[in-house]
Amino acid sequence: MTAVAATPAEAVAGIRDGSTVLIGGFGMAGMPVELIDALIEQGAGDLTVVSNNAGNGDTGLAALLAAGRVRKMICSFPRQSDSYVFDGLYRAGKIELELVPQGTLAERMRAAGAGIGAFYCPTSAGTPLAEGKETRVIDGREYVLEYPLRGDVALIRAHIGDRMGNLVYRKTARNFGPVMATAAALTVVQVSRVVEVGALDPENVVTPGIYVDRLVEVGPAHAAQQEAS
Amino acid sequence: MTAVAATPAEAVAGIRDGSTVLIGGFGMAGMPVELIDALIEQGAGDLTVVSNNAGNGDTGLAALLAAGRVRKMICSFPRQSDSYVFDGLYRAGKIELELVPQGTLAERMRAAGAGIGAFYCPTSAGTPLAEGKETRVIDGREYVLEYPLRGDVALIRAHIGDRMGNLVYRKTARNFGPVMATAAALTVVQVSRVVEVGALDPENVVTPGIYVDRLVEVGPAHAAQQEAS
Amino acid sequence: MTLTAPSARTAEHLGRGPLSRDEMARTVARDIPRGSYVNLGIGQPTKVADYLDLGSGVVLHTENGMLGMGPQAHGDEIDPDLTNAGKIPVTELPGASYFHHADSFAMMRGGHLDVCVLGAFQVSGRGDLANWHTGEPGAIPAVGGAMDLAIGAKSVYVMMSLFTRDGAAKLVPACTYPLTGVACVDRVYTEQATFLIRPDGVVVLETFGTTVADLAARLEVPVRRLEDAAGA
Amino acid sequence: MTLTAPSARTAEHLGRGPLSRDEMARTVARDIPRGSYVNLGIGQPTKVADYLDLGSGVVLHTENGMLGMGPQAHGDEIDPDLTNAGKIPVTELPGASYFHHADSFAMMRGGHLDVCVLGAFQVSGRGDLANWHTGEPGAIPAVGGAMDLAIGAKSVYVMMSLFTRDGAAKLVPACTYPLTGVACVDRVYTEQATFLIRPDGVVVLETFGTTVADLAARLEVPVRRLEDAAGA
Repeated sequence: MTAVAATPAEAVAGIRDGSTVLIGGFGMAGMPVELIDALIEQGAGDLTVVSNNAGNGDTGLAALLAAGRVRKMICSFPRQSDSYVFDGLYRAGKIELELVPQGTLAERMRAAGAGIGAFYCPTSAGTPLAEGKETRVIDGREYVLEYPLRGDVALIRAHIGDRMGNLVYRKTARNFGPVMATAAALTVVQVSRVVEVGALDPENVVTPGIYVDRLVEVGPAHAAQQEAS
Repeated sequence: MTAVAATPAEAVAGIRDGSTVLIGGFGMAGMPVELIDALIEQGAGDLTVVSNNAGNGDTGLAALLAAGRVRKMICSFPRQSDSYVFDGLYRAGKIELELVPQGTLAERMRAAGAGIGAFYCPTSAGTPLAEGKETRVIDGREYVLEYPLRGDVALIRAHIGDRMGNLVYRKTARNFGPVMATAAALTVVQVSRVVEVGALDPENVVTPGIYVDRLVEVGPAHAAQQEAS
Repeated sequence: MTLTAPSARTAEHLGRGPLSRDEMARTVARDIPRGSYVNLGIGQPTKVADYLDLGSGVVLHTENGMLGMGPQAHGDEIDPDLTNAGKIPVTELPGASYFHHADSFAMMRGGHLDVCVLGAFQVSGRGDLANWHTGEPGAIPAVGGAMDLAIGAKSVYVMMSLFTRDGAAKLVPACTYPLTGVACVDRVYTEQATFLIRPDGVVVLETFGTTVADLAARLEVPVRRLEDAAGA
Repeated sequence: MTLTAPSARTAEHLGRGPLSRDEMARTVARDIPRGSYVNLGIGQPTKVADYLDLGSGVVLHTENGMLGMGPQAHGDEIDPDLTNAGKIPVTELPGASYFHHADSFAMMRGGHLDVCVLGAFQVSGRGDLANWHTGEPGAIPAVGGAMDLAIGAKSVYVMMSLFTRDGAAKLVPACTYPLTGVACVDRVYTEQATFLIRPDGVVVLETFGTTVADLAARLEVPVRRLEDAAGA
């Protein structure tokens, strides 16, 4: 059952030290900045964070990294023009990195949400990222055995949510949100707007409310979104 | 690239004897009756058909079975109150049956469309449907190794399609359509209406046109749909 | 599921006969917590919906791709594109959502449904379920989504009569029919009693028109009173 | 891909110098069939979009969840919720669709994209690709979607300079950089020549300002003229 929280602080209450936290977004598109800020305030540390990138600039995930709360990053693409916070921590040996191909990252979280025990994936076969992993040739092609990636918590951003937790997203800000929502024990979602039950067309719901534990309205993320919403 | 066919006959042209044909629908909801009728007319035989059920009454899949074109059914739930055509063939030893749990049927087709080589599935572990299959205990739970299920052809019904093949469905008639569309070498779709490119909201497309090879307009399937469309 | 605190005692309702089918459905409905996501199997479990307060936050899932399923459709409401798992026309409630079959079964297999209610031929004392195939020669097997539900839902409730027409118990030490799932059943609702399947054995939650002692005498699987069982 | 009929001859364009970056992009664009679904990797391959007639039915995929991507957005068109894989703001064309990351990579891994165009550090004569990591100590590795694209697209085209600034060939007998994918590259577009990677070896499709003989002398991997190669 979805609870509508009054504030981001209420939405992230109870997250514990040592948690694995799935954080949505591809770069800044879809990144739940207000929830991350609330998590920094809340104080949980020693976190393992799963996110496509390892932070941009000084806000959002980068701010969480800068606050020293993250023990390990699991991501596909840490190195970017503005990933200097992560870069510094990594070079100083202050953060662990598990590099996962982007599609495998998504599929491992999907497997966690879908009750799949493991899957044979062609991606990375024959490359250094397959080292130490079990492989199998199926129909003449080599596959790497990959395991589910679960979160204790998922923090994601969607566009509009109804009070039952049904979500729609906006353009490429959809990215990892729907997958992460299925893969965590506690899914926390920030949306631009919370609407009444019945306001979303059932044909167009992207994430059904069953996957959403807590929902909080934070207003539009930027001007373009305000116009479109 | 999606071709818009003028008739169901044109849409099913070239389907060969011995093909594996994925047929959408859950009971009659989402069943591509016009495409199946055209396939009967077209004449391909010795088919392996993958569909949730094994035909209802005398139309659609049941008519294809009655025409003697199907060598083997792969389905989850053949036995129904109105599955007398299949029942008769099965009891007479005139058709093979591979029974697959419904979720495993969907997931095997998803794996085919998603490039997954095989997956460990908890469903059917310890039951007769797991006999002869490889199993593995992962984190204390037993899983059965399941392989992708590919179609040479998929025949599905959607609600509206644009000329690029983007599709939306209607209510629970969506069922297997989106999954089958990804799992076949040739995906053929009947829709109530074909609309111009740009008429569907990109946020609400369920099956992107990349999965659709041929599209044909057949008009609404029934009165209720006509009103709603 | 706070109904059965370890300190509680088995309730023996003796001033009455066994439950009717409607009473069984109401009993199951009573035990489904507010706000649960629930799948009701085809057949007898469908009747549970009549006793759920869908306005109170219980949301029904149907395996053929929907959350927020409403009551059966009648007359002009009937839409062939909107059916439940039993192919019966149903309605849509506010807050509903549609999804395809792979997503629907990912939801089931992934452990996101709180409760499913299934019929059964047999349940064993360790919670093995047999409900898809009688194993008779000549019978056409059909499994549908039964195996997915059995292993997927957080709590699996079975509704069945406790004995066959021939008087054979359906709650058994080990299933003789082909299995649907292993050690997956949490509760068994019958007309004579409700049973909890616990790691340490079968416990009787309540009886209707009979006693625990009488049931114990008629069943081959050992059953205990709640107050005699270890806290679960 | 009827451009390279087995009977064709390698074209040596000698009355000119090597291709400019824009000419390389135009050359790649020319070889992408109408109606193809195409993914352009970040960096140099992005430029290919400038020479594709998106109105003619080529549809661009971006790994972060979109088909029907339009040109880069400018000014008021910029929407932070609509970017390409390089996080650059882009636009949406009619007929576009959005989907989540698991669906986007299922599309890639499942072999549904007709062509992807990637940059590279090295390509081997059997089509091994190295484009994600220099292997230098201290370098922070990042793979993104490169491995998924390398093994997923029906045809993988590489765009790269043929030699490093130090003059080392990047088309090599075996990659010395960490691999992105094994035997996955179909074509290599460089400023000096376009190469086909075939099961039986490397074939030169055309040269720009140089000859096949000259290239053969400068490369360690054996290359042949189209007319000397077996039909592929």
